[in-house]
Amino acid sequence: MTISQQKRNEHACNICAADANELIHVDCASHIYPDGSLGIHGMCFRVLEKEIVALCGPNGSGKSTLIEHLNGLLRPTSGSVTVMGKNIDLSHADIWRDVGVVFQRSDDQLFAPTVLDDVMFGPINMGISVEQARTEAMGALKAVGAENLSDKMPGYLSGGQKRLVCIAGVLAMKPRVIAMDEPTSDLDSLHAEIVENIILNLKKNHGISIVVATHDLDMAARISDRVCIVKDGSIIAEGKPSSIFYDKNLIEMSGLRQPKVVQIYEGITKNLGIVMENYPITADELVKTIAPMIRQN
Amino acid sequence: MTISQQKRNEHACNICAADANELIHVDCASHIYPDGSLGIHGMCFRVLEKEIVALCGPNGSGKSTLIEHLNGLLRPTSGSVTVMGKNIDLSHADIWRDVGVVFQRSDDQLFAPTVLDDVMFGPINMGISVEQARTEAMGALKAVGAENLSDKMPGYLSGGQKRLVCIAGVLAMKPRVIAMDEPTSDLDSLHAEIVENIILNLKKNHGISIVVATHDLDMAARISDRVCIVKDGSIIAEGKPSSIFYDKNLIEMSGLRQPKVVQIYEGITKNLGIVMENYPITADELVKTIAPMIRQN
Amino acid sequence: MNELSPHIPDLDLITLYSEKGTTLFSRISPWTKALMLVLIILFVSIDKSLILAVCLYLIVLALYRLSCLPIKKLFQWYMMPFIFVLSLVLILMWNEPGNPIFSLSVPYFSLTLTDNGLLLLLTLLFKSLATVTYSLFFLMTTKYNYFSAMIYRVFPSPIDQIFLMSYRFIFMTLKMVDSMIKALRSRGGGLLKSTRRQSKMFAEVFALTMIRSYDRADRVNKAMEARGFNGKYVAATRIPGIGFGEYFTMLVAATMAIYLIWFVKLPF
Amino acid sequence: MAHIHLPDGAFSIQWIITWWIIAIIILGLCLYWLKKVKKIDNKKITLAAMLTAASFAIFQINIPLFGGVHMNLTPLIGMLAGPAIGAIIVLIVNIFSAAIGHGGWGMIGANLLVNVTEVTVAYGIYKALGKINLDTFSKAGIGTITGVLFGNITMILIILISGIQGVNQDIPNTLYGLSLLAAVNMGVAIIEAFITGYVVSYIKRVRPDMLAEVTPVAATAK
Ligand SMILES: Nc1ncnc2c1ncn2[C@@H]1O[C@H](COP(=O)(O)OP(=O)(O)OP(=O)(O)O)[C@@H](O)[C@H]1O
Ligand SMILES: Nc1ncnc2c1ncn2[C@@H]1O[C@H](COP(=O)(O)OP(=O)(O)OP(=O)(O)O)[C@@H](O)[C@H]1O
Ligand SMILES: [Mg+2]
Ligand SMILES: [Mg+2]
Repeated sequence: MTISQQKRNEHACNICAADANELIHVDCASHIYPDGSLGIHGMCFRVLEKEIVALCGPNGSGKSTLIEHLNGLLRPTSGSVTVMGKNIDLSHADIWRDVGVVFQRSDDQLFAPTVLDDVMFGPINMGISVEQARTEAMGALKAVGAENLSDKMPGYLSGGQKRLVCIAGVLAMKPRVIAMDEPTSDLDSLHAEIVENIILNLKKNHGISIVVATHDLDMAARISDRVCIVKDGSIIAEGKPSSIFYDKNLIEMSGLRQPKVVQIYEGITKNLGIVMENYPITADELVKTIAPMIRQN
Repeated sequence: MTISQQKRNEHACNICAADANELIHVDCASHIYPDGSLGIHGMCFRVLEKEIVALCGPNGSGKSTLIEHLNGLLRPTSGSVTVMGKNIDLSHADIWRDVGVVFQRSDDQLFAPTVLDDVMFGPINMGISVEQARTEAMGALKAVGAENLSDKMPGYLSGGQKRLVCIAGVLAMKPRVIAMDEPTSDLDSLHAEIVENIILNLKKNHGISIVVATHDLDMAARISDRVCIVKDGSIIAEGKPSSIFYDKNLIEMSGLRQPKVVQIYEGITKNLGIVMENYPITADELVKTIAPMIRQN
Repeated sequence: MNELSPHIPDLDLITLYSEKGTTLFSRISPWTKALMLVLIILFVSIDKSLILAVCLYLIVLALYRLSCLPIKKLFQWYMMPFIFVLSLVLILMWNEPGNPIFSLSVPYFSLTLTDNGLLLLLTLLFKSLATVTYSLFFLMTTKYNYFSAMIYRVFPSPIDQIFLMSYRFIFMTLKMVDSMIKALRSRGGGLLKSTRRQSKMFAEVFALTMIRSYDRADRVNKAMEARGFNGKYVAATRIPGIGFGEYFTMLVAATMAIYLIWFVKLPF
Repeated sequence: MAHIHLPDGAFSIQWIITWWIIAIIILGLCLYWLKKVKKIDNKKITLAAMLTAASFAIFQINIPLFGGVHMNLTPLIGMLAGPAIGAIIVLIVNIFSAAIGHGGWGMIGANLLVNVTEVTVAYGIYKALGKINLDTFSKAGIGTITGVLFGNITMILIILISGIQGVNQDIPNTLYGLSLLAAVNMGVAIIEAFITGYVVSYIKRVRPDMLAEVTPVAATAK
């Protein structure tokens, strides 16, 4: 089990700075809100090409604050954020083209009178013609399977549909990275699955890197290539889901609970007093791990 | 496996009408919103003494609409709702004393400038003196472990704390039934666990019946005595969690996904081609079911 | 609320100071501070002397400073009051009778700034800054629950109810507006495009703010009725009473003010 | 809002008291009407509180046009809430504003009269235009412009009557200065009219029931 447990020192980031396929690099950034509360603190984080990164952490740990730093909505009080090689402090105007954000509450994001208007908003701001923007927007709506909603009023959509439209609105700008803040928290399991599939699909077919902040560790385990555990404003551990989620101390110390699958597997192995060999993190993997154990005995 | 699959006929309810320890009885109620959309339709539902009922269903299935019928916030367009033997159409004024509702969004519920004012709001409306209301309120805050928040402004609480205060606000009125609309959807797993424990505690120590609407079938499985599957505005099946959640067709047909534990257990048994004997629905139960299988083989 | 303007007092920051404050001024009775506010308003309305206005301003500024409140922010927040004073007086201060200081004449038109004109500007400015500073001092040293209890005592129903609820809602609405504007900016909406497009975008934000306030009012009202709301809710916080020392201080202050205004002759 | 909040110290004490008394009388009438005639219900109270908060929040938004403009949308309040509740809303907004230094405490009386004029005129005009065949955008725009115009006239009258402390000019000179001020205000009023027009037509499209105060027909048709 190898966890790249980052020490909270200033050089933590320099190690990885040379990475060539790095899209976003947050270098020891801190953000103090005007009222003095600490949003993030000594946060080091990066997003590579074509990967899905999950940010997991308890309420108030700084996930949303970090996400707002990724496209320049917030500026670090100290430290720096580099997006596609550009420091956001120096050249911020274009950052929003590279990094799209899907906010925690869909309602905040949907403001135009119709779905199509809303999805076209980003492309038009990029300076392309209205006709072209319409094409882009319809393409994005299609990509999330919501093309039949284009004439609807956003206020009348269901929670799941709103979420799809929000994703389309960001997708229409063809960003390199999309950051999503708890994209499935108010969705039923079917809609959550749809969103999960869209996330996987965005990476596979569009080559987009995705950052997902979530409380749902089971989902994080299913979709992410890399998990970052956020606590008190910084990342205290990161690594593959299979190594992070099997570190019970780490997870509990961060104020979380292990994913169901992991709890069950650990429960079984502990109950039997046997040593873990595999580290299943999805339901399928767990079944594949356990079934032979029963059979072979 | 016995599911009391209710037929959608008018007599469905009459069967159970005689139940003596029945607190709420929704008898074939329908509700059509002013804009013509169907909130619930032919809904038959009841709450017995000292039980936890989970309402599970996809987005837009009518869970919130049903909950608002339980204490007279909405009136059925047809059918009837009886609370503690009183028909809400005839004697609605007092229904709110018997049935408390914790809404989906805590922010909407916390309207007063301070936590204490907010929790005192219900008791004062019941006509008791301000001093006595203060005592009740502090008691309720203590019951949810939030007595140290009493002077705070609700706006500055964390998501989890807000939820606790909302529950306290309802608890302070000492209702017989509390209905909660997705009480854990925006909470991290630690806070969700706290809320779950409060729910179990309310039933055990205060003898309150609780109705929980939720998307989280795993939680429903853990805490509820009875599960009702809501679809298209009516309850299409109800029964013990262990029987409902093992009916894969039913669950998928309702637009949901089985709880993780069930998925895993079914996966294993199917993989091995063996017959299910137990129906574990919590992680603990699953471990207890599977461990011996591995050992005994 | 970083998406809103830096020159408008940030309610979250104000509340933070008022909740965390530990100085003497956070402990004295809110009623005392309210009565002092009335005295100050009376003073600036009666006083005609610039010197007294400046003195009052300096005293209030000292109070503000002594309560450990942020001075730099205060000066940022002066912007709007400045504009209000200037927009009123900048036009009226010309051509006042008095000794000319500065004169500008173009064909058909002449502007003269006299000493009285300048005096007018300065006096009004200092009076206004004194009350502004005191208001902020009052806000930032008095706990939110005291304010709510005072509102409840002072205003008749239903004004008190509307007032109290809106006091709470303002924080929620500001948060909502803030996140809406953030979401717009994240899709390139914050940049200056055509005036028309820009006004349309803000109009849509305003419309949504109204619509969502409406929906929210609906939900809040439901939540209140679920707890038996019958048109009256009580703010029950006990407000500390006015102490003897506080009465005495107010008496002294009032006496001094009367003496200075009516019995002392000042050059201007 | 006439975009000017009169600061403390501008008026002499007699006039401060006078305007306050008039304002209190108007508020008293509104309260009486709301309680006895209209029978205001709980929901209206919650709604009024929400509109107050929204109006205050909207004022805090900096629109990056011409170096920064703030909107108070007082005429819009009139159209959404009607004049009686509108008067209470502007009272509270004025108190909040005074608390953060935008306009004087003593001036709330005078500022309130200005705002109540705007609210009432905008409401009246929009409602009166209801029968005429005109699109919502224009109706709301005209209502706003007229409302702000009358608000300005009220403000000029109030200032002329009470006089600014320390100003010793003759009436024509003062009037000249004030007209200049009003002219600037009307410039801002044009932006406000455009924005209010958009806002009202958006609301009309999405939530016509919100305009029940001014177009009762739409509400029943729903
Ligand atoms: N606008 C704000 N003003 C002041 N403090 C803030 C603000 N937003 C967040 N904070 C504080 O910053 C910290 C991090 O908040 P953040 O919203 O980033 O957490 P989070 O991980 O997204 O939590 P959640 O899971 O509840 O969404 C918290 O302590 C919070 O109180
Ligand atoms: N105020 C309303 N006006 C019109 N239709 C409504 C209203 N509230 C709900 N509905 C409709 O009634 C149906 C049931 O909605 P409800 O909110 O009860 O579902 P829910 O099960 O609580 O969904 P969720 O899980 O998303 O909260 C939906 O079709 C919804 O569109
Ligand atoms: Mg967050
Ligand atoms: Mg619901």
